[in-house]
Amino acid sequence: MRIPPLLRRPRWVAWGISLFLLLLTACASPQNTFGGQGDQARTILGLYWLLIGAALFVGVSVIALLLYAFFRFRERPGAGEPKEVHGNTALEFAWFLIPTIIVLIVAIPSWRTVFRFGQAPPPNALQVQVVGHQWWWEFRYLDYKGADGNPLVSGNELYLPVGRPVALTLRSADVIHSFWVPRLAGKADANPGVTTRLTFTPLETGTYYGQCAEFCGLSHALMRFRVKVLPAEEFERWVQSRQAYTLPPLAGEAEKGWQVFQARGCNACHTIDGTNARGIIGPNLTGIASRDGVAAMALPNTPEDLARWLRNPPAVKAGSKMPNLNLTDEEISALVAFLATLK
Amino acid sequence: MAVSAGTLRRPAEGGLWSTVWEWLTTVDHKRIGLLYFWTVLFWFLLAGVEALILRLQLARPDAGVLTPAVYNQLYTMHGTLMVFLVGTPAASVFANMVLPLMIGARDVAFPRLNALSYWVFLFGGILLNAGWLAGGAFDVGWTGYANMSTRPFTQSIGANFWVMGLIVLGLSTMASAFNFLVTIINMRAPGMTLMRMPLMVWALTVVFILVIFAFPVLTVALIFLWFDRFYGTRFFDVAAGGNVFLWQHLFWVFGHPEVYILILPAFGILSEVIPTFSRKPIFGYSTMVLAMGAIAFLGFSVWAHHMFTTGMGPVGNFAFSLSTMLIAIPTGVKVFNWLATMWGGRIRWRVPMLFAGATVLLFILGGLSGMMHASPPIDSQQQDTYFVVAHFHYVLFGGLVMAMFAGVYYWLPKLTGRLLDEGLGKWHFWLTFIGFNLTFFPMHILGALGMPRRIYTYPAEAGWGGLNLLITIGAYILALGILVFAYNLLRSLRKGEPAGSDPWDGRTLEWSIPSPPPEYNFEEIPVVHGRDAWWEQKRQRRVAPVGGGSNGDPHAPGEGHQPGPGREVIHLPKPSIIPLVLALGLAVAGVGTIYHPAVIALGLAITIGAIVAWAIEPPLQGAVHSKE
Amino acid sequence: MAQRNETMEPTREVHKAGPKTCALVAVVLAVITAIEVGLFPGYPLYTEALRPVLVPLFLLLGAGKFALVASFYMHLKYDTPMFAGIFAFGMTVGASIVISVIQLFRHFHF
Amino acid sequence: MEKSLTPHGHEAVHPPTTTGEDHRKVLMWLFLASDVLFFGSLIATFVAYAQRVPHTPLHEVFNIPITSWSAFVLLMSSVTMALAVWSAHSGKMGLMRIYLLATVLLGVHFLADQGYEFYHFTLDGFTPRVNPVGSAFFTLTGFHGAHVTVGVLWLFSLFLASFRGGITPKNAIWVEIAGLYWHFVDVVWIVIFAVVYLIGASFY
Repeated sequence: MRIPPLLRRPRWVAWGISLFLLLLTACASPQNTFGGQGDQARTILGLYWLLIGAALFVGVSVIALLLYAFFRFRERPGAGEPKEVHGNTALEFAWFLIPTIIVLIVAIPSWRTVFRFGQAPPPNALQVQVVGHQWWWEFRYLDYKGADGNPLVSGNELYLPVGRPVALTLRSADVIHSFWVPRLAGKADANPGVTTRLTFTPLETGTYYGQCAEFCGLSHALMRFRVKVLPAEEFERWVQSRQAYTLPPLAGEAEKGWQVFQARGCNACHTIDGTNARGIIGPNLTGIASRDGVAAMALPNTPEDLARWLRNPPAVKAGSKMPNLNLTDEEISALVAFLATLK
Repeated sequence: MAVSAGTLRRPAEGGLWSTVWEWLTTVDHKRIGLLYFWTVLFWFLLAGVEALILRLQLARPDAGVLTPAVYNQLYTMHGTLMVFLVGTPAASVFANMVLPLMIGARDVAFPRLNALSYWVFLFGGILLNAGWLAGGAFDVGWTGYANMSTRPFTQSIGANFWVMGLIVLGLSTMASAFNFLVTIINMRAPGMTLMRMPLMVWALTVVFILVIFAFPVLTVALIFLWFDRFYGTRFFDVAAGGNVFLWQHLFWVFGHPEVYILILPAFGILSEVIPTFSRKPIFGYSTMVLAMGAIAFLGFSVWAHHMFTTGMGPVGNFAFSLSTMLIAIPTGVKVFNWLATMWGGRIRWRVPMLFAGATVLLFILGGLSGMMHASPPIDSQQQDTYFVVAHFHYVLFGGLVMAMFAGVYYWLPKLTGRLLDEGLGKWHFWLTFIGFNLTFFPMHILGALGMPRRIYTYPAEAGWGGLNLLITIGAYILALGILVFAYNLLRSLRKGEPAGSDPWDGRTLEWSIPSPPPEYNFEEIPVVHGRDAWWEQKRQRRVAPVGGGSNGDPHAPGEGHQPGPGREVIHLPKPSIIPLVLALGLAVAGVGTIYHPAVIALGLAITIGAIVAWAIEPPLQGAVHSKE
Repeated sequence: MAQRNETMEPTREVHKAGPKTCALVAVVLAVITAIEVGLFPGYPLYTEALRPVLVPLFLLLGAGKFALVASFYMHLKYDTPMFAGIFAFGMTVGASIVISVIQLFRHFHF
Repeated sequence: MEKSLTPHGHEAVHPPTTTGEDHRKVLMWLFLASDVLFFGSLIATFVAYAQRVPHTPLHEVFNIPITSWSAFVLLMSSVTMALAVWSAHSGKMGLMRIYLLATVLLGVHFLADQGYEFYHFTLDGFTPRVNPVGSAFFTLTGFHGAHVTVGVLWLFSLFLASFRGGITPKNAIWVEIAGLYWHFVDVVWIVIFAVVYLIGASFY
């Protein structure tokens, strides 16, 4: 086979390969839409390839025609006057027919999917209420009551059993947010005053990245969350541990931290299950030590970053409702030690 | 008062002040067109600079170039400026520059109203941007979604300026649309039936029809927001039963026709430039007109495709997906017709044609990605991501702005009498084309990798860093191209090659008169016998353009320029300062709503005074060149 | 929009809608208004049986008045069809949007 | 064929045009078509909220007899307006002045009714701030009232101008386009009366 002239130049080949590699590394992005680890995301992906295929076909052929015409009919010296063609009914009808066919090819599977996604959730679905706040997420597991009789609540991390459908009902406490875990499902807006639904089944265990997708104010970029899909029995264990949650035995720094937590009024905004901390303005802190990040994943969950957050929350996350309490260094390190015990 | 048969660039008789006064009081559509052009160019550059600053912040993960507050203001104002101060007035820019010339009219139907449109546009633009100076611009995105744009969530004064600025700008846009629609309906040269109008005129007709039906809806949405912010009404107060979808519906009922308001002038420009430089008539004129009509009509039925993820349910999503996909059909028809126009032609690779060809190419790509989000399931993965950002930049920059460049290289010489430089134009073209694709193509991939739009920062672990760096580099290459364009423009004013009346061997009536045209445009109103009226005249009757051939000197108007004895009497509209005063009154009243009722009263007093003066002032001045 | 090749002098419009027509239309308008008010719940023409059709009835009567004023007083009946076309286009777009928005809110957004 | 594009003097105010219609009349019709969308959006908002939001019961707030009277008054002002246009075209300047003045007075009567109505609604606790339905009602009817006010001022200025020779049978077009505007404001009220008052108070 004849090698095209372009590929005979090693420099171009090198460029091409590095560009391809760049794309590949980019696909390692944990939040990409090509994962298909949820049934909804997988269905969308199938549709996606169809549309990308159709778009590539149309795009490549029409652009090839365009470039051909542009070069082939370029003015050359001595060229005669072109023929005055005003139109051609058959061709113009073809222009109309071609897009119609292509539209039908992509439209029909799209619409079938629309109605499939619109079906009522199956009766065995896990019911979870999602509440968006500026700028963090609250997840309420309506099927599981905690010790106090209220549903279990987690902040910024959603725990799900693998293989079981989950029916999310989404709301917002303030402005419009959008719940999006690209590898599991398409996004759904969380609106104030109105409930929306999203139903999907996680198909593989793992940790999935999610992020608010609807601009919601100053720190919209830092409204991230994780979905942890666990094996069924592990999920059950998590539920049981949360239902029977009490503070672990505290000593030393951690004990001091619990005192600071109460003395500085942290409990006015935050809940820790099984204690007198019942605040509901901020995220529930039960199990914070095992989370991937703090402040809606604005920072990684390390002692240093947690300390940085406690020292001045609005400096980390502009507009944060958590005020700067002017904690002393001792108070901060005590709190960090205390929070590290909340596994 | 007798006015000399001057041109746009005639030397000022009374020095600088008199020149300034002439421009402030002008009611000549060509001058107003130039005012629009320079103003739009200024806003375009400002919005571009805003984008370049944004790109610095996004070049690296976890960058600290901008605070989130400043970032949000910058991206909001970038979008608002590009849509309302660059894209929307594009129709007014080109309509003022060439529409009356193309239909063989001496001016627009209401010259003073035309001047008013411009001055209101200018003051509205200033009002819109005044937030920067008054303590912070608007920061909710150009869509201004309620309830976030209401006072409990956005206290900034920039929001007030944004609301008032857009209301005022809407008045300007609508006034311009009414004026040009009357002009098109009522001032065509004898013989120019609707189906003989140049396609540019058709495109603008459709744009103005869309404007007069879409902008009132936006105005109502803005009034609700204004009342909520200032007077305590409850339209968007969720606690009182208000609903956040009300804003979204009203905004997009306006917003989607607005998309066609933005893109149709580009279609018009392409439909003039491509035939001229292919030396062939447009292929399928009637289907082109039909397609534009279909796009306009369907354009009003697709708005909720911006709301697929809001939870409308399958029926709503299906209905709006259906109407959206239908739009692909007339759009496809247009693209194929442009291709067929080029086919078998003799394509001159001059700068306007390069831009026109690139526009078709980029618009195809933008249209195809648009087709993807017409599918609601796919949209649920693409909505509010960089994929959408890529899509609308392909249609609005790749489509509209590139076409505007084509239009400027093509028509600006008609008004200034001087061509833009071809060599610089090619630099401009290639830098822009390469920079554009480097900037916006990777955004498709970023969106597919899950990067939401409107975020001021992202973590390194997200894996978006490399592509973002590439985009930022592309953005600066693009900016370089725009700089070359700006230089080319300024250079052409002084040193540009004289254009002559028909530099491109054009097809439509504007090329039959000198460049720049006399104030009254046409010595004698032409009689039209078919499409491409000027081309036909040149072919059949071997007529030379008035004022010399294609290389004629614009400063030495030929014999045909002077009225001979017994020529008709032309009455010109009288220059007037009242439109400027009236616009000022409106702007003052707008500022008053933000600061103090007394200022509203002052503004209204100026406005009413101006209206009374307007009614009393005689609209016409004496004969121009009746031969004594 | 009318397609004429030559520019034209406007037509004189003296004969349009004279006092007699005006008065006749006024009487009809007054009667329809009286019926409308009479149909209001608790007023003489109203019965419970009418309740299901009350909305279309009010809309129909209103539309009748609308059409009378538009065609006679606004001269749409006499003037060039272009004006009727412009107005009808606005009414069509407007009515479709109003109905769609109302229906969307009725079924989806609460 | 008339050669000049624009009239020679202020006498000939009918320039020859492509369609034979006066520019100003075309403009007015385009404006009215556009205004349909303005009022359409306001009405859609009112109905969208009235049908679903729990709000002040409209049948307890509205005073149908008074509103019916004012709707009738506005309707009759359309009759006098149509007669004013006819008189202007027929050259009956005296009659035209009488009809214009009658229209103005009926318009003012309507506005006074609306003021009275607004005042009583507020006393009953139905205000623009009470809930979205109140906001939508007052915004809709308020903007209609603003249109009527503009119309009243316009017609009154025509009435004054007619004494100074500003209105002649030749430029009766001024009365005609003011009339178009006035009738439009009237038909909008026909819709508001049916949709907001009659249907609104029957069902909400």
